[in-house]
Amino acid sequence: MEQNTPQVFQPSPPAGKPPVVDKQIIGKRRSLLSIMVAKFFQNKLALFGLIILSIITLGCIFAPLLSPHDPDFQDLYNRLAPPSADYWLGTDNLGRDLFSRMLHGGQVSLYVGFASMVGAVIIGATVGALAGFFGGIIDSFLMRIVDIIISFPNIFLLITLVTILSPSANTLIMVFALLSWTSTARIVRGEFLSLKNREYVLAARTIGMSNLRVIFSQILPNAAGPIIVAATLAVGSFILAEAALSFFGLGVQPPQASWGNMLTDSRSVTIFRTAWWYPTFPGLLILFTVLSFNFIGDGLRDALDPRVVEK
Amino acid sequence: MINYIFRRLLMTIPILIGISIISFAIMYSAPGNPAVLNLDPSISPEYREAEIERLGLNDPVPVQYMRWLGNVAQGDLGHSFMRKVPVTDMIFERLPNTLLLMGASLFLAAIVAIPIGIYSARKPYSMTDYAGTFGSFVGLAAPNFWIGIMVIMLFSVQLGWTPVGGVATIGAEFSILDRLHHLILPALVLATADMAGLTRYTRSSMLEVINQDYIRTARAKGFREGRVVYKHGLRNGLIPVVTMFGLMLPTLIGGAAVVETVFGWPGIGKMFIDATFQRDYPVVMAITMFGAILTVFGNLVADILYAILDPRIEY
Amino acid sequence: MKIKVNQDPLISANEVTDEKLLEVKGLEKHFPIKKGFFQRTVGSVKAVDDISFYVKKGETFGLVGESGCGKSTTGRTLMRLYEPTNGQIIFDGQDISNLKERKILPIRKDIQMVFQDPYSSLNPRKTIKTILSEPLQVHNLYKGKQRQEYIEDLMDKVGLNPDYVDRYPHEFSGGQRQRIGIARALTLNPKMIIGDEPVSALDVSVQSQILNLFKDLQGEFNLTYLFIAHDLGVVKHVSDRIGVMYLGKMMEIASKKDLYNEPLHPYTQALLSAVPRSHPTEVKRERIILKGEIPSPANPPKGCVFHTRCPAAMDTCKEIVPEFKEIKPNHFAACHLYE
Amino acid sequence: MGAKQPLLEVKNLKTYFYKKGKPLPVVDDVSFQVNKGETVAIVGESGSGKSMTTLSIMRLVPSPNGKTIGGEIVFNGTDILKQKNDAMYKVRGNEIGMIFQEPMTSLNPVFTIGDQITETLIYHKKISKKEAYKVAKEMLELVGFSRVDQIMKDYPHRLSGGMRQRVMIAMALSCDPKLLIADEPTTALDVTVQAQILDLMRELSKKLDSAIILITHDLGVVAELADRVVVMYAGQVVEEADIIPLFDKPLHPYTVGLIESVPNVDDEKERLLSIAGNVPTPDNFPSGCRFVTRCPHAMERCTNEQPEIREVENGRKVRCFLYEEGVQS
Amino acid sequence: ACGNDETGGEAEGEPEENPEETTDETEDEGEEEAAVGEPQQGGEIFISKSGEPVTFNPLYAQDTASSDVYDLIHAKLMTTDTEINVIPELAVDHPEISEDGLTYTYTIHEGVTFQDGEELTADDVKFTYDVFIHPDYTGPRAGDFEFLESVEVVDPYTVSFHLSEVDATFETRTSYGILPEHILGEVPVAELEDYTAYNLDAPIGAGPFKFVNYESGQYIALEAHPDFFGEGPYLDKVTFRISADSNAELLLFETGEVDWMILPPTEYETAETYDHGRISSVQAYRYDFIAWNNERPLFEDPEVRKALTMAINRQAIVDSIMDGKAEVAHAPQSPISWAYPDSVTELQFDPEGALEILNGLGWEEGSDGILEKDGERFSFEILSNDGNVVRRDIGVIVQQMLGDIGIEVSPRQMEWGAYLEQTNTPNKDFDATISAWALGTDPDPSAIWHSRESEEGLNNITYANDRVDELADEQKKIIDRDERKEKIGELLSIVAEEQPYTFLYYPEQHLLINQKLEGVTHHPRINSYKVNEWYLVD
Ligand SMILES: Nc1ncnc2c1ncn2[C@@H]1O[C@H](COP(=O)(O)OP(=O)(O)OP(=O)(O)O)[C@@H](O)[C@H]1O
Ligand SMILES: Nc1ncnc2c1ncn2[C@@H]1O[C@H](COP(=O)(O)OP(=O)(O)OP(=O)(O)O)[C@@H](O)[C@H]1O
Ligand SMILES: [Mg+2]
Ligand SMILES: [Mg+2]
Repeated sequence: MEQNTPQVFQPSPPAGKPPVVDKQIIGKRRSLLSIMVAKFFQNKLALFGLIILSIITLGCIFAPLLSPHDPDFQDLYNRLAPPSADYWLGTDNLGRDLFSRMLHGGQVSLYVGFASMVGAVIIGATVGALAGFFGGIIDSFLMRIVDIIISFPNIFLLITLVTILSPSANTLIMVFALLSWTSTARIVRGEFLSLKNREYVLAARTIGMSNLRVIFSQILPNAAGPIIVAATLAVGSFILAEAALSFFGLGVQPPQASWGNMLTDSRSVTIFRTAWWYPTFPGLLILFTVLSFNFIGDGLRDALDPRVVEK
Repeated sequence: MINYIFRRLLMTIPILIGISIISFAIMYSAPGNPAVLNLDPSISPEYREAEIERLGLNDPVPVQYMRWLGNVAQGDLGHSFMRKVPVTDMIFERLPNTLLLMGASLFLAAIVAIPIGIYSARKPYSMTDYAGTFGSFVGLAAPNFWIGIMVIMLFSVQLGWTPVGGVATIGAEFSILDRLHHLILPALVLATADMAGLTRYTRSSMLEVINQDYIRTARAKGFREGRVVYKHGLRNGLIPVVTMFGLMLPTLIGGAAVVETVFGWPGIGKMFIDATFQRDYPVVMAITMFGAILTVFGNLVADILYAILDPRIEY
Repeated sequence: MKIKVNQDPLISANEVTDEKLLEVKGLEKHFPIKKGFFQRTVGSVKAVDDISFYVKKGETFGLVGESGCGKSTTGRTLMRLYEPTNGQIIFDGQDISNLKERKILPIRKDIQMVFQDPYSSLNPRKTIKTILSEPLQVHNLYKGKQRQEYIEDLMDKVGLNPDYVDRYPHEFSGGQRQRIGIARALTLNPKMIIGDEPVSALDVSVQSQILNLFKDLQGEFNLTYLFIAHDLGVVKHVSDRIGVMYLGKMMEIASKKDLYNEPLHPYTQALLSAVPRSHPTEVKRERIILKGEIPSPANPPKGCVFHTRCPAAMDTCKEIVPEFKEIKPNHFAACHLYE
Repeated sequence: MGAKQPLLEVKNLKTYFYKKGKPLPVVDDVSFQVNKGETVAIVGESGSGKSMTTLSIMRLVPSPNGKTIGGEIVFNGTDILKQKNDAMYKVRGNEIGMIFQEPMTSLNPVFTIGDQITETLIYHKKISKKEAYKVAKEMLELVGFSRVDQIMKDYPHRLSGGMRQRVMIAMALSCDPKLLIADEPTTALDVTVQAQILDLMRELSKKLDSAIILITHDLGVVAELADRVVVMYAGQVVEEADIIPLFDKPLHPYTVGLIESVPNVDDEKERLLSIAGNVPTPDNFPSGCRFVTRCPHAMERCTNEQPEIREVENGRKVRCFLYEEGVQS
Repeated sequence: ACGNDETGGEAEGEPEENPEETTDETEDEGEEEAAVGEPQQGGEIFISKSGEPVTFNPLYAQDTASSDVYDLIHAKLMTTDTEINVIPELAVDHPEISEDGLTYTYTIHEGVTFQDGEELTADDVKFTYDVFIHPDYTGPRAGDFEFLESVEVVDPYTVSFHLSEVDATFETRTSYGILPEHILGEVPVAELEDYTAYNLDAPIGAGPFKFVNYESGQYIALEAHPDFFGEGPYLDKVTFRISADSNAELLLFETGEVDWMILPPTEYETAETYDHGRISSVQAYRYDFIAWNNERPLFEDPEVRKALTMAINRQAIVDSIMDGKAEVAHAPQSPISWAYPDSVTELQFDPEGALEILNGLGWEEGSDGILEKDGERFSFEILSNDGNVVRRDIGVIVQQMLGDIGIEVSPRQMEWGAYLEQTNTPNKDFDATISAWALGTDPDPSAIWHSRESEEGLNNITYANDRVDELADEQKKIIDRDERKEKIGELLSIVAEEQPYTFLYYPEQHLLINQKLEGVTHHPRINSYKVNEWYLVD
């Protein structure tokens, strides 16, 4: 056998100096981020969502600069005025400029959406991480709490809690966060259950890393994809929830505008018929914002899918 | 299996007790006294005192809770503070309506969402897929009450196809057709959000299944695409979808409250909202507990369905 | 401090001494089986059940066995990634089986692990630099520029271009990733490396690169290996002594020559006979086809765990657990045939 | 194995994947032939295009990204690539059976073993359920099951990997295919189980006289089973030979490396030979010889020019400039 | 008492009618009826209804959702006309009042039958009123009959009420539906409240319509009582249709599914476009106001309160929010009422004047533009209940108007239950509220303005004026209407002068009625008023 082999191969050089073998690398140089960004931008709907949302968000952030009117100024003799050069999107039932109110209301709606999301994600991620990582009694205990919370008809807790705490943007945020961390917790727990046995986590433990560091520096970043996706979708759902609570008079309180209470205020057959702009614009704004969040979430789901990167 | 179900049911008891304690505590810490709320303000203070005493509201909350719990254990949900009739009667009067609405909406969601989801998964990133995605997200993004008013204005008022509200034509003989006629719009509106969720869910579940090895096996066995997708794929793809139904139940209750209000549908959702505002504690407690049971039950059904549909799960 | 470089590279690999670096006595690892809502323990998986062996300083001890027989669990328990249920692990003269979490830290420096899956053993969100500097960070070794140099040196040693230090794992091939995994195991300058099937996932041509690298590094860093694999060819190639596991138990331990030339245990014999020939003209080995399936470790057979599939099973095998003992000099087996 | 009647001829097969419009030549100009009753092994490293070649034969290349864009696949006298889709439904599972690498996931988890085997039979052979049931039981016995009635009612998750792989074989063979494609049928299995399966396949191929295309990267498996070997590298066939000459005297430098780098139980090598570097990926193939980056014999020419595959000995083909003038014995 | 009825928080209130105030659009049903001619027999109508009734027993109900229905079922001794004068119904005439004012004797119509055919006699009247004074009575009305000692059947058609003290309001209290003794006579009084067999399932009275059935959340069906003692009823069937939402009500009217509804002012414009409907408007028997918590230092001084009123452009509020469909109010009584004083102080919108007053009191503009005095800023919170769009908007407008003279107002809405708890006695924890009183049949103002009512009663702003207390006590004992009016008038004038409330306006109530439905009298307080006179035309 030896003889049959053409002596074309040098055995690797003897020990002591392993050669630098791999001059070339797999594929082109692309960072994780650039892959994700590229994947995200491939998704037309996600891109569309991002653009729309950016416009809306910027509009709301710069509301004080962009608003042609004081959002609270009542032009009582120009109530429910149709869109005009002065009032671009018309006025509401107290003669306030709809466009200005929409921008300012957006600040509130987006604030409620984002802040609730941040709260829910922080609680959810922490609980989920602890439950998933440590398992056992800690897991059982935390998951029972989750069971209890999700078994409540949400609307009950929403209404009673908001009443107890009296409705305001911050109350809503607190209540939303307190009620909706459970889904994030479940997602994170699931991720942790699967990630904690990944070999790189074991490897981190073999080098003597502390549990806390393993959780936060090794596992959590890899669970980020689903968390981000859930978070994105949650922002939209909170904006909708604020609108739904407004329907029961428990949303953000006037004169503070929010898209939800604007939409609720316009809930009258007469306004629908004679001042279509009043329900239509806030409605469309909610629609487009939530839609954008969903599209973006969907796009992120694909873009952040770890399988795309790992294999 | 029976054993498992039994154990799961047993496990729900502490959860339900936990829920009842928390609800009770939250409810009683809400400002507003039911006795005051429901009385004509010109009523004499003596009467108001007597009423508060009669409703047992002067006792410490734990005492009230234990009394409530004791009564519930004997099947007595108490009397409504507001309407003075037994809560059980009130709920059973309305429950069928809510269940009908929820059932119809689940059904609608399923028959619309699942085919769209499957189609989207078969042709991902096609025009139809995008249209389905877009459509379902619009359903998800539009507030229920807004859609509600829109469809009433369009279908009931403008086109005159459906009644404006209610469960049945008043005074008419009971007829299934009449019921359906009243049911269609509210069920549709209630279904929008779930439809959207379900479409997305079906799509991703089916997409995942379609990339499985056993689908490749089925193709390699020479089966036509239809058989591959609908026989070999669907059964697997629908397992998580079907179980989602169980989990959708509780969220429907919240939506039902809005839809019932908009459509004048006499169900417990609307009653629940009213009771909350009126601090009609026995009613609120009863419906909360009902919702919790429905949720726990939904979870249980989801798990059982899972086990039935997926032979890999064994108890 | 530079990496210790073997002064004379030509004195290659195994300077096997008689000193036992690692000794395992009666090690057991049972996983509880939890069931239902209450998470009651209804039984246990005896993943590792009373095994004993030792590894001498500088040698390579191979561990083979079929899937699920407890090889990985053994490796991980030795690393104290799992708490041992029973038994002693004596490393470098110290019993580490009951050490408190904090006391293990210094030991972790001395035993490192290389994992099977080159894809999941590297954190996809960290650059090579981070992956390699984490151990140093945890143990507070080297700083700044020194650390950088150390890492680059290490990469060079395992045959990776140090220029790639800022790249992410997904930018490397399987073989290259496994080199990174090896480099990570080497950062702390361990005395012993446990390789849990480190080449099973690699293509043959790459596998040989890595096997060679293992050999080279052993000489250079004076390493002791516990090498886990299911490929008998690979195990034979790298090991000095080999242990054969079946269903959580050690069946046989011998030097590789003894084991391959005269396997004592019927299971080892069957295992060896199942290896496909390496050349088509080779005379076909007489196959010992094992009947039946591997029993579940949750419910292992009574007596000798192999008796359900053993071609030479006797009545005693069904009842009495055979003792694991030295049958020939330095050749251990657990089988009633040799009583 | 008497007269060599070609059953399947693959000629200049090209299957490309398209990524953002850019073609990736994952199977590039592959030709080989399978005769009746013969076992042909395709070996090569991961990603070399082995599976794609066979999926092209089945016309199951994942669309719309993958596409067979050229060549011919003549099976039983007709070019499969020119046939209508409908005709393929009769070929797949019926005339060509296929087994996949992953026994754990290749069976549908929600149907019983019996359902899955009989479904194919009823579908292709148009026989009654009862008959199909009988045939299925026979097939299961054939692949070595003892409690067949029990197995028929079981779901896949209750079977071990080896058992599932045997079920897959039974299923693939149930319609008496003329050709069985086995894509790494033993890779996921333990040696003892692998030995069982290999024995089984050998026996069955004799008994049923089906031709087999065996895909593997394990040369041991090849040595056990194959009559002829096709070596693939980076989407191309680099060498094709009968089994014994190939092992005795591999020609292509890649084949040489492949054979020499395997540690085996029988001989003692202090060091293994190894091929430096990695398999290039399809988006990164060298423009000349695809092995050039790793070849110890690489010449100037190899970088610039693609060698053609040519016959250098009787029935032996190699794609390398070293053998342009034939092999010096 | 000033039967204040602060229901549900919606600006629904109780309607009334005032011929002088009738606005242009208003079609006065009373007049029109005569013009059209003979009422026709037969037909069915649907009345839209937003609340769920609690009981059909008038002795226990306290909500309009219930009384709207049982007003059709039960007949009562007295009722009121559209000018809130007490008029006889079952009684043949006003009662005979004894010299000492302690005995009221009523004669009732003969041949009146309950809907089950039994005759209604003085025994039934006695039975009904005995329940109120029975010690076991659990209903809310015991207080109304504090001075009723006994009821005596003089003969089958004559009944006397004996009082222990003179009570000028007593006649108005004899307007509770008469219960049938032959059905309820055996039921212990203690159990009467929960006796659903009668209260919900089968109420029987002597009113024009007979109860048929009630589907919770859906409808209450009634049919004609052919032997009704008065005029009519002309309609065969009346069905109350329960809706949850005012949009739905309007749309139901639009599609012809209801024939009669209370029209929210916000939908007025739409209703005007309906060919098949007409709008009837009257000034509702209520007034809307901003209450200043007199206990808070900011509002202690009547001058300050006056200034606040002057700074609020109430006409603008009426013109904008109420679309002009209300009248600015100046006193805590409806102009419709006979008790309304002949003259009251009317404060006009005068922000400069207001500022002057405030400056005079030491309130000066601070650095941030807000008025300051002794380092304290003129800043307060104004509460209203959520769900009430009008009050919310008023809050916002007031914020802007007072902001113009340097007063900082933060409007806040609260959920109804929480709002009541916080603002009512005994908590009284608020600066100001926007609210409304629906007025009772009797103009007695003491329940709101007497200082003793600030502990547990309705005087949650802790208004205290000795003269007012005195007048409140006196007027109660004066049976003569003119004399009584004088006392009440003086009281109201003092209150109007001191402005413990800023009286906002008297809103109009609108009804939307199907063109085919005739004979409807739009009563400012009673929704189901004289339904027996309603009839359909083709
Ligand atoms: N964390 C765990 N919990 C419960 N059971 C476990 C766990 N880890 C391993 N096991 C079980 O222990 C047994 C031994 O597993 P182990 O992973 O050690 O086998 P192995 O020899 O490494 O197999 P392979 O060759 O497949 O890697 C198996 O039956 C496995 O299912
Ligand atoms: N769906 C796909 N999209 C894009 N590229 C693909 C796809 N499937 C396979 N490829 C590429 O085609 C090439 C050939 O793949 P193939 O599966 O035929 O390799 P293989 O030889 O079977 O490898 P293995 O031994 O790993 O199974 C690989 O480079 C792979 O990356
Ligand atoms: Mg393992
Ligand atoms: Mg393959």
